[in-house]
Amino acid sequence: MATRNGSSGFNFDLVLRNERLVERLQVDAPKSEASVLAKLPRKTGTTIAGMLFEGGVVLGADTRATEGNVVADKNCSKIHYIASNIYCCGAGTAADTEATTQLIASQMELHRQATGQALVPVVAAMTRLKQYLFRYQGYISAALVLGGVDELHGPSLYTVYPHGSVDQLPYVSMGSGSLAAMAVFEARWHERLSEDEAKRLVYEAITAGIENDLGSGSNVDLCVIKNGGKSVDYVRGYAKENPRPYRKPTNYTFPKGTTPVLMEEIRKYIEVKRVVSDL
Amino acid sequence: MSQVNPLHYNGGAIVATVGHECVAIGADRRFGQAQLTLACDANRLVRVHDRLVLGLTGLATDCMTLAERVRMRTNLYRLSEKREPRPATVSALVSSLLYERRFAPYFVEPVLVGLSADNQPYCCSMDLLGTPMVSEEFVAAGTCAESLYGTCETFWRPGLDPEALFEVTAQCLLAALDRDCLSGWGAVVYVLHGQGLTVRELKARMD
Amino acid sequence: MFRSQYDTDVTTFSPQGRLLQVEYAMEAVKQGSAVVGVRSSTHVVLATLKRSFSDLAWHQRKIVSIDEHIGVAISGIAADARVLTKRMRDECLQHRFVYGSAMPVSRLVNVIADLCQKCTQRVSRRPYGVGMLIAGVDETGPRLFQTCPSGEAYDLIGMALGSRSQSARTYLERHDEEVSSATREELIRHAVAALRETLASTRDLTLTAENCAIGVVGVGSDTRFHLYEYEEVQPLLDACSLESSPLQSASAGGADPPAADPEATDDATMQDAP
Amino acid sequence: MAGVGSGYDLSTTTFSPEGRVYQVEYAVKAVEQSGTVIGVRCVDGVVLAVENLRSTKLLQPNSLRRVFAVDRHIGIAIAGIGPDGRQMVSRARSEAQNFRNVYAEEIPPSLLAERLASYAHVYSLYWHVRPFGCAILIGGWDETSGPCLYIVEPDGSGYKYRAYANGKGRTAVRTALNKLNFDQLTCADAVSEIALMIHQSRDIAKDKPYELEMAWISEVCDRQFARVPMSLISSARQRAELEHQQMEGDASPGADAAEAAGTNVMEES
Amino acid sequence: MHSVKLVPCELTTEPIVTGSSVLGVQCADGVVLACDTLASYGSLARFQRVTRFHQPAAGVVIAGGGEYSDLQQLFRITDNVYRQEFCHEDGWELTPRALHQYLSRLLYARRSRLDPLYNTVAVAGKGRFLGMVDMYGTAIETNLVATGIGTLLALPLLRKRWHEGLTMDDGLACLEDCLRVLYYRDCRALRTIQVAKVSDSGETFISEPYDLGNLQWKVAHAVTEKLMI
Amino acid sequence: MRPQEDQTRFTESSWMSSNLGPSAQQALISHQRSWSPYVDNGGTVLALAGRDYAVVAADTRFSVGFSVPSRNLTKIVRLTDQAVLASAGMGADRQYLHKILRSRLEVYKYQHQKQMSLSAIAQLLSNTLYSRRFFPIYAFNVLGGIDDNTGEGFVFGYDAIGSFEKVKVVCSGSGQTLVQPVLDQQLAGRQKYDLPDDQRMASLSLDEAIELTRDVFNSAAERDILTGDAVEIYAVTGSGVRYERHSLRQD
Repeated sequence: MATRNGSSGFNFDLVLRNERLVERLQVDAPKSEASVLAKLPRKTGTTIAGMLFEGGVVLGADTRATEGNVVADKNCSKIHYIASNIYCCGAGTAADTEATTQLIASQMELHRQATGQALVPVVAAMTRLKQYLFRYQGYISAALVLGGVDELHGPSLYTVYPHGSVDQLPYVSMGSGSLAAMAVFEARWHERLSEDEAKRLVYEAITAGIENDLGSGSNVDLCVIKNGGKSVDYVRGYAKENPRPYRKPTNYTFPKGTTPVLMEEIRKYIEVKRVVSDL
Repeated sequence: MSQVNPLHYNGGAIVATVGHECVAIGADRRFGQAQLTLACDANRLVRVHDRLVLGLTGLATDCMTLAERVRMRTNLYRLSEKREPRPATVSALVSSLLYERRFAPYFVEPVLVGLSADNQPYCCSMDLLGTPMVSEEFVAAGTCAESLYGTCETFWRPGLDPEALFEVTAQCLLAALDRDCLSGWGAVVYVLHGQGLTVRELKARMD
Repeated sequence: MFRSQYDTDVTTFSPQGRLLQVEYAMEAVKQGSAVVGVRSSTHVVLATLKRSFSDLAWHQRKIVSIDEHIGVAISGIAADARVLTKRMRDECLQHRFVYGSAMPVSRLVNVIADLCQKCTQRVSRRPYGVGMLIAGVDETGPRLFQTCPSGEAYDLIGMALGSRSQSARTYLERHDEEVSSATREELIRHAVAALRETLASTRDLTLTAENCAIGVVGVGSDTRFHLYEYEEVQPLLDACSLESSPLQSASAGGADPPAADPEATDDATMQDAP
Repeated sequence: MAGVGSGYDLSTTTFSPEGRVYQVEYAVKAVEQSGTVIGVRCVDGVVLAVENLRSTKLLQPNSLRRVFAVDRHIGIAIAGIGPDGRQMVSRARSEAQNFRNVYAEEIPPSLLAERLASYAHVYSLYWHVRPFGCAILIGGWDETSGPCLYIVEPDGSGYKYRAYANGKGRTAVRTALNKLNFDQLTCADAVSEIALMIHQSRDIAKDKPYELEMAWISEVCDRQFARVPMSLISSARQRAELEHQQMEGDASPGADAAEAAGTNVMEES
Repeated sequence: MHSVKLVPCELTTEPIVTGSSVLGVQCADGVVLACDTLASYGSLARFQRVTRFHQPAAGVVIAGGGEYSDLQQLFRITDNVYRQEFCHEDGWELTPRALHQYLSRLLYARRSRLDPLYNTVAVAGKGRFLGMVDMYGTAIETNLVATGIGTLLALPLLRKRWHEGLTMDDGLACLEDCLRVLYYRDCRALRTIQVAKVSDSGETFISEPYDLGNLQWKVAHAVTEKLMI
Repeated sequence: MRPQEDQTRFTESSWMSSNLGPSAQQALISHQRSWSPYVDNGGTVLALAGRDYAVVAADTRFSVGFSVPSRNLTKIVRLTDQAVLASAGMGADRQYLHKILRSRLEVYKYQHQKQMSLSAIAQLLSNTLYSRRFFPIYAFNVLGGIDDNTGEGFVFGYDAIGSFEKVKVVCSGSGQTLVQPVLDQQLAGRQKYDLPDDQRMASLSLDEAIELTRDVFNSAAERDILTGDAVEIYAVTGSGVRYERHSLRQD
């Protein structure tokens, strides 16, 4: 529902305002502008990983989103739908991974209908992602692990970097916990992995990230795509090994009236024929 | 964060918590410019309709602009759909409004709470670029978000009834506000529950 | 004969190659009130006779704790002792700061010996007029050392310093086998007995809780140097006086002639810290 | 000795009319007061030995120290005033350390001797200090010339010796040292020789009981400083006492009374 | 505190020739250290057969990463410390823990003079002692040591495979696996490594540099076939 | 059919540096950055006092950037039987500070033949921190203990250069903003606006205080990535010091 005459994409109206605004605010505490704005958007420290196996691909991700050193979301989902046979894990700026994958997911659906294929080729999604990210020269900081199965090439696994470059490898990991995950892969990967072996390895890789990298934590989500892309097993919370270990046995009680109230207004719902809003 | 950050220039803090078939959202009342306090009756909580409240904190001018654009889009929605928008719909709307300005963002941290027709609570917060975070527990935004996370993490419990949810939310909000110099000066808590919407103005420190 | 010319500067050798000022400094040690140290295979005990230079005054402290595992009995000019003991404490703290473990007793003694020696080779200052019995326990077991103003240091199984300490030394030399195999209680009894030897029989001075202090350190539960004073020392003295009779007769009571023991040297300004 | 009591012998900065500095000579006298100290350079190493006089039975056996390690390949024995000697030892240790920091090699004993000599010499120049009352026997292993023995006297002079003795029994020992054949003498033999010499040099009646403290830098302990094993020392000492009694028996009494003029065994360094 | 250098001189504070990770594991019967024998000059594998181990005395071994000239200086300093102990001859033994404390004071003092030794040092000693000191002077006694990028790549693997009864041989196998992963992924790593073992009772063994062996490169042909961008 | 081109305009503004991908940003900054003598090793410390006890607690995580070289480095030192100190911030400065304080306490014991009192220790710590006013010790201290003549529990909160305050509850370190409001509400009763100030203090038993401490540390570990692994709790009472250790989240 474009409200402006036909323009779409990003809107840069406030660029100059924001620049001047930040400069004026910095008058008393001159901190480099980069660090102020860089810290604002929610970042996913993240450990994401993917691995090919005989006949399919496994994707894994942790579920922690951080704002600086504070955990904003303990169970956010980092494995995004691209198509029925393609999923994509995202690390970096949460908004970018979310929006980019949604944009390309919609393009893939249009592409599928336009070409009449039953399944979208994974390489198509990869190409759109990399071209999109390349166009924005890394400003859209989304580091993606793209996995899927199609009739064209069978199981495929790609990583797409924020600047638009792509790797195609049998096992990959991204995010701040990628080194921990990669260590697990390098230590135990071998050819012709079975599905269970691959799932186990990806689970252990993500867990290594969760335990050793402060930017990753909470649960492990796994997504297995196999037999030609027809069956997808996306398990949210495949492993929940970091519950809160202790809570005070005697609960905090706040009896009615603990908080002094100045004014109270109760507005009952009534059956309304005509919809009214006081905005 | 320091006052240099546009999100904290005018101050403000919002917390939203989920209870049993009810949801609460609390906000402070301060409007200021860095260390200066100009008003203590700022209203951050915008009622899209009686089962959906949108809280906006951050740069006051952007909050007002975003509130107006949401009002316009929801009115158009009502005209075309002839029904109230569901919470998830408004959350998607706000998210796309924010992400559209990815490279020149509104300095706003929205918090959206709603109650579906069958009283299922909906609670969501976003960062200034519109990353949706739907939570079944609680969300926080504003200058003392960290303190709010701390108090909610300790005091909140699942399955609270509207009265208990109000008390927990109020105490969490007040405890956090009392440790923050950019937010406070009064507080209000909305509780959405099956029967309606309860709005309570809290007695808070005015310093 | 020509002693008068060569005994004023510490940096002057006498024709016989002796440093008379250093020897006179050693005399200062003999003026101090008696201190005794004895060491067995498991413990080290220091026993000291405290002197008060007027009825109104408190008895002067003779045992100073240096670190958890080291204590020192001093004889001679008390003020000099204060300087040295403060330096010893700093050395122990520095060692603990750097190595995170207790300082070996012998290493501490060498530091003090070097300090004393430096004063015997320069005119700028007089030698320290104090002798010390350093008792401690470390990885090599219980150790007893003596330092002199000359910078000499001796590793001992027993020693006595101060006025009329010769009689105590004779006692210790006569009982050296018993001392080295003594248990903790026996060792304390030997120390007190040796200390009693130094009490000139004529001046009917007896060991009381007032004028006697005992320090004990050893392996096992005694690794922390413990100082018994005032009421704490009384039980130890009582225990000694009960069986003191057999020990008493054994020593021929051959105290050396009561040398005139001027009170002077020990009365250096030393404010007491009860 | 005209200088005694003439006022010319009160400071190192005063020459007597005959051109002698008496204070330094008195310092040398102080060296002769201590127990006998012997250093012997053998074919396979250097032995340093000291007769420690036990002033009291209360001393911890074998605890008296006059021989010290300076570096892994150098040891120092002190004749004379112990504390003065220890000052020289700590100076020697820092010299060795400094050399190693600069050249990453072990300091040649000759260079150490030279540096200690100049250190001691400085103390014989100024009025506000006094000369060292000790002589230093430096035994070490030089990479090129093998085992060597150097001596530093209180006046700051340094010499290289095949064997040297000082302290109480120096004259008797020096005459005995002359008789040794240094081209075949091994460290082990030297130990027993030294034990005998020290025992003979003592005047049984007058002298206090003594302990033998010996250390060597020899092939036995791969050219590093080490203490001579106590077993070796005590067996050497027993043999010495036996041999001494036999010689005492057949030789006319008072054989060693004559105060033969001690001639140090010099070697052109 | 030592007064900071008043003379306005610029002290080198960034490393030039550097050693990469050092790994260490405390086992039931002793401690094992391992690291490669590379000293990199930036990204150039400049010196490929250096030893980053040092044994100043029986029963203690130290190893370090970071600036190699500082590491050599550290080795010299530990030699001096043990030589002084030799000369003291007083029966007090500088235990591995005492050396660990000493090094932490040394590095802290240098850091406080803003003239740091740019190293992380691992200390392994008899009595199953394993400790680490970072370039700020923080002393850490732990059962697993991984310095530099090893903290990111090797520590996760070591933490997964470590257990109480681990023997030294198994421990060494663990370290070798980790060094293989480091060789794969750390571009400042080398396949020639050196190992040090210090048994509980103090026997010390420092190996000659040897090749890691059985490196897996099977993934290579998986890369070439499929690359179709 | 060519896909529609976005008319996006790039403005080469200073905005660029604020929006580079994380790795690029790191590269930009890393080689300009000269070596800093400081590093934040994270961690949270807390001290709270009751009528006759004081609780001092700290987590044991030692982190550098996003990695955790050690999960078990204590932040607490027992200075005397009645005073315990916990310090968050930089590990090396903490170890130095704790060693220095222990030495100073020994010297005090020699001079006065008794242990240093809590208030004397508080002043000593302040002086020690201020002595490094122009090269600060990067440690955020909380000191807790028993006042030796009244037997009442007290705690002291510090900044890095020694300004301190005698209070009943304080916390510091990376989890401070998370934990402090909870303690205010539960212990200091700061939200009881109707009550006068001196009646707001809750009186908790020692066990309740320890329960609260464990709970707030668990909350901190949930939300602060630099806090976790384990929490050490020292309970200082007239009769001595009780030590407890409980595990926290490891992620």
